[in-house]
Amino acid sequence: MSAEILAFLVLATATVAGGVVTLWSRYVVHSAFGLMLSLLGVAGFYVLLGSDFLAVTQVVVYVGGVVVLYLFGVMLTPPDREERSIRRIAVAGIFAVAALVVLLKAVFGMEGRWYGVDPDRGPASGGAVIREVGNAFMDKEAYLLPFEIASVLLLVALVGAVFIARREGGRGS
Amino acid sequence: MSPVPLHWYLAVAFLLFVLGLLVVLSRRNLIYILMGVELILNASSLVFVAFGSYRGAKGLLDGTVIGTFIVVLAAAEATIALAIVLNIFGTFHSVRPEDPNLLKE
Amino acid sequence: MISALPPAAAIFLAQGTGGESRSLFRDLFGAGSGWGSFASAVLGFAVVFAVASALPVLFTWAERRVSGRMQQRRGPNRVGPFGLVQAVADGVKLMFKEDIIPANAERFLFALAPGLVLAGMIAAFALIPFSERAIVVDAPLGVYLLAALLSLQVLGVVMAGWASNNKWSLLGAMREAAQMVSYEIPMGICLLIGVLSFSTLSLREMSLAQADGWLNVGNWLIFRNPLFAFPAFVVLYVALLANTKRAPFDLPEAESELVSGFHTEYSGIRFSFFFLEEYASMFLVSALAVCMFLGGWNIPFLPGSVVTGSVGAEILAALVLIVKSFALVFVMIWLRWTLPRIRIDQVMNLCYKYLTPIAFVCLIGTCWWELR
Amino acid sequence: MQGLMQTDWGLFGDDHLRLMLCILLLPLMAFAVQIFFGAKLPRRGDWLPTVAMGGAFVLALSLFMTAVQHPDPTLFLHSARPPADEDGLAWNWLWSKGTPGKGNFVFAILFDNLTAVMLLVVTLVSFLVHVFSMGYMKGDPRYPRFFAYLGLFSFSMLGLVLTSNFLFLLIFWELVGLSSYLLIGFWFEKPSAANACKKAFLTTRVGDTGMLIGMMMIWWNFRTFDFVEIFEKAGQAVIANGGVPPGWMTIAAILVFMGPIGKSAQFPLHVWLPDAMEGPTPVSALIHAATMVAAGVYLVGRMFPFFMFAPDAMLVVALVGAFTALFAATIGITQFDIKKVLAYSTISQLGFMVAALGCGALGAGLMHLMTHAWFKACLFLGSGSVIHGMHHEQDMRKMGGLRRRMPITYLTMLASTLAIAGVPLFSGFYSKDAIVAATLHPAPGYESLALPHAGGLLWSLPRLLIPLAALMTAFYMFRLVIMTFHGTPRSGEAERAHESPSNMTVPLLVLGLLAVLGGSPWLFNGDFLGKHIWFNGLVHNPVFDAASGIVSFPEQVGHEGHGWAPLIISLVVAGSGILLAFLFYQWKVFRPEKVAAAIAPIYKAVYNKYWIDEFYLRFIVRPLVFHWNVFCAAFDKYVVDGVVNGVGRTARRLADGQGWFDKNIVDGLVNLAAFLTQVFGAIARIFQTGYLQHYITLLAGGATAVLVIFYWFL
Repeated sequence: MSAEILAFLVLATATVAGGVVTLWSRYVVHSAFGLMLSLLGVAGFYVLLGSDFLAVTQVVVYVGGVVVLYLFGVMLTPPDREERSIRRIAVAGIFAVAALVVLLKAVFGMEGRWYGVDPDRGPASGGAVIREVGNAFMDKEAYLLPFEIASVLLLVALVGAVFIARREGGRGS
Repeated sequence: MSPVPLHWYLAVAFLLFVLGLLVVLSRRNLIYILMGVELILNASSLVFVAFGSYRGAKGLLDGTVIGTFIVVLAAAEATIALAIVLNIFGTFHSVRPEDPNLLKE
Repeated sequence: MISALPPAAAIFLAQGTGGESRSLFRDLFGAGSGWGSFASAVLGFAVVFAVASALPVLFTWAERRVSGRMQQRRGPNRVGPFGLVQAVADGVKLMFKEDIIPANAERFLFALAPGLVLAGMIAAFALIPFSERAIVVDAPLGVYLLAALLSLQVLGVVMAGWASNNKWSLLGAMREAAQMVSYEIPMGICLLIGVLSFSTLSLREMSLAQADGWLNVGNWLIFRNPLFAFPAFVVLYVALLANTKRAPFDLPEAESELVSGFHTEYSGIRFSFFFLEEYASMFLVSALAVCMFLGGWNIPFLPGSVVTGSVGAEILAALVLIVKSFALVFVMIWLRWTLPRIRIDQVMNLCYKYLTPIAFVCLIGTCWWELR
Repeated sequence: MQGLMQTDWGLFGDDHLRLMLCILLLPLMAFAVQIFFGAKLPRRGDWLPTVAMGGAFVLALSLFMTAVQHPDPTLFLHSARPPADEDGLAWNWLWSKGTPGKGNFVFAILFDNLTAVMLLVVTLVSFLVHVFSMGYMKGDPRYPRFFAYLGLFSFSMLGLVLTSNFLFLLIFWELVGLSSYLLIGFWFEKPSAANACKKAFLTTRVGDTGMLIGMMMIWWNFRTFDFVEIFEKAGQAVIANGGVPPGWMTIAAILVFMGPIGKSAQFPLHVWLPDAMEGPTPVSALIHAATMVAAGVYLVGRMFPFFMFAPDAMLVVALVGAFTALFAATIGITQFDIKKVLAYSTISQLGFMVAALGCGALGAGLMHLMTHAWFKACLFLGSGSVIHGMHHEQDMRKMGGLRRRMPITYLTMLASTLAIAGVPLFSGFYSKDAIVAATLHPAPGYESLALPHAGGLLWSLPRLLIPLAALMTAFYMFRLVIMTFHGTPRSGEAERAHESPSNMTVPLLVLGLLAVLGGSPWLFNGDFLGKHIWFNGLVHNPVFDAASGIVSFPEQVGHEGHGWAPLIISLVVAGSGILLAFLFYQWKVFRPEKVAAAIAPIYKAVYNKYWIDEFYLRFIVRPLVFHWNVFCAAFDKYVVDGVVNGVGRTARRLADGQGWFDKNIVDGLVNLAAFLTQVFGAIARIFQTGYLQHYITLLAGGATAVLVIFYWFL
């Protein structure tokens, strides 16, 4: 067992465990921390896959930003200790498991249709160099347009969030 | 030293996706639902990066870029969605998705 | 032991992002993936943990002495020469004190939080280039990774505040979170100025690039681009001050209001983790500012070759960096005992209405400066 | 563009037509802007129509000079109609036939010397009235609207003058009537003004009805409204009838003449004009002295070649004109309201013109139109100035001695009075002299037709009436001047009267100058006495060639003079009229009151305007209204109600059938649609729970199903 496989197993455990906690916990805060664990695990996966930049972005934006936002959201709403409804989860589970089965079948039944992907070759060696990622963002031939659209999206989200949040006579009125 | 097969990553991503889906479907709190959406987004991003990485350097670059866009999207989504949730709470004093029903009937 | 897990994972993470980098420990264990890097990660963790634990001990003594001077009293001077061992004694005392967990606390999170807080700190230490080769991990993403690790602390603090099941703790934690998330904006922009100027994210390459100017200071960022980098440095310093919850930005643990903020319920070894983190982060952010703006390990007026080459030279370089960082830490202590605490709205005003616009102006100005 | 203006006028071309279009459109533009934005413009927009009219005047003057200076002007420019390919500045309104030109309603410009004279008169008087109104109407609450109406009137009048088509002439004719209605009733708060404008509109409409019938007769026979074509067809019709004009043409001419009777206030439709003095005085000057009332004279002049085919109709014209001239003059002697005197004077002078036309003197009639425009506009504006200075006091008995207080007004009015009285070397002298000459030698038909001189002794009536009217004119005009300006003030207002501001006196001075010089041949050829009827050189009488059937307008050679008889008659009547006026009113040798008492019944009749208004009211208006009411009531009861009830019954039967259809078939369909909607809605409602998560579940299930189908079945 190589270090990589060990790391993978540890991260997989963390990721799935975080997801389960998110699903199963009785406190929203626990769920948020479970989400955090899961996101950190995904960041680890990115490292293993060679995408350092994305891993760090994941940590900065998701763990340092989005999860904190959720925590704020949790703190600003009343404690909600809802009972876990087995029935609801079971009903949803039918769909979810069906989806899982179909997805797995879709992937594992994909003989000869991998489009250049070699599932046994391993991650790309050397990883994604940050300079190349930056060039890809700024390349007219590559991702410049989506990049600009994303920047506009962020601006819109910023303005929109401010606008929604500053609504007159909000809670308590 | 054998590398980790791609299918392992995919399996984890699918599991994560299904967990997110379950959260979205079964929880009765808007904040939970948003968290489930985050899980789903992460799962899809992971699939992108994993496939990209197993295609080689160029594929990894594309996977990284798409993953970055998903992160951006998720950040914007979380911001707006949480603002809306807080507004809903301010109006209806509830974060249950079924409570804002002024338009119903 | 749960508390120790996250730091180790963080080091591993940092190590994993190393890529094709050069570092002392990688050289020792033979670079590459696999068990070698794991072993180097373990060793790196050990070294960094040692450094990161030792420095706060020194700083607590220094703070007490400096504050004593400023308040016209002596400060600790009984244990050891000049009272130097006083801090060690305090640490030992803390370790052997009873570790109290409140009855209604979330035990797991309560235990995890200090480790999480410390994890980011320790991992961040691995990224500081003490000299050209004395660096645990020379990540290509250096500064970016550092910022990510700093932002991780917020979660630990919120976790601690919530797990304590104490209103003061929770309030302090939320204040902390709001303050840190806000001040990450000017901080990130100022860090971006350094990145722009040197066209690299690596702190080691930044330090290298600042060698050999006029009198060996001309290439330091604040002198190279005095018009914009110097204000940016000031902004960064203020933002880092807020990020480390130091006075006058110490609202999260304002004694007079919140007893002790998010770590009110902590005691013993877990409290020492927070304590450690606070003082270690003072050094960390100072070192970050030094590496980016103040020439890193380079000595003024001496040629850059003095601090490269032999092992002795590298130790000298490390000492230079530490001295420069100490200077900044001293300013922090000085400020703490000089300025009164400011209100939360003033904190936010300062961040959004002054520091962020100034930082943006500096960023645009630097763009012009570099393209000029 | 060639073909449009292929005339022997080398310099007359496309640009001139554009100028005419500009003249027409400038006031329209001013009106459009003024009516909507006038109140928001600086100075409430009065400068806009004024400047527009000034521009139009300059353009008209240049056209007039072109027409006057040309050595050999052709009167009617036959080719001023649009060419076959409808290229050019003609606007095809209605096409009754596929071929262009003939019998179609085309708006085109017909420009001849008649038009040139009228354009000059209308634009100049209108411009001066605009300037005068700036002072006179100052402070009126509807000040901008007044200027807008003036613009509308000017546009209508210019269109009337410029059009080549009888139908468009009618349209502009009615537009003139409309704007006159608006302007007379401008102070509609006064009941008298509101009634006056209605009266003017309705009275002229009586004449217009006759004119419309005449137009229809012309259309019926000629299938065209184009003036030039009408004359051509008339000539051909005469040839076809064996050299004798068909009888209907006489009737048509008389009917068409009814329009001018109404518009030019001839007996018996003159009653509206004195009442129309309720309008603002500038309106009286513009409409009731210079332009609109002259439109009737202009129409007769325009249709003159047609009238010349019907000497009997010409006799009617001459008699109506001559009688009106005398009849109105007698009333004018007795009136005390300064504007009423001028109104009856206007009617009288219009009678002069009409009589001249009836006697076949086109040039004399139109020359008097022009000179009358100058001095009568001057008189009206002068009276406006007096009224302004007297603070809206119009009774001459309360005036007197204004000569010193209003010297400019006095001087200009005196000049105009001398002109209207026919004192030699003043403009009115030349035109009145020509009219007297024309009545002495009436030539009401084409010589080439050799028609019997119809009417016989009746033709001597104008010879008698016209000089008598001229004498009275001199008398009552000097009565007006003496009562107003001479002697001593007879009221407080007269003592406190003041001269008007310069924007009122300057138009007065201009018009006064024109009253002196405006008819003098000297102005045109530097000769004071040489060519008495010099105007005939400008406006040529038509000549009919019985052999070819062509009406032409040759330059006349025999217009140097007409002997001493008319000159002596003119001098005698003018001198005796003035002398009488001075005897009565200045030197008080005779007492007017005593004379009035001596002939009390006659005086009473004249003073009450021969009770014509009362006669109309008693014998026309009231019976008409009464019988009309009775008739309408009966009509309403039996016909309208019957129709309504019949329609109601029918509708009810239909509705019964439709109700059954509605109840069983339409409702059935509607209910079926509703039922189906309910069924589908009930099905759809199962999925429309309103619960977010149900939707997501469905979404996930659907996506899964798609994938299942995709991977297992495809």
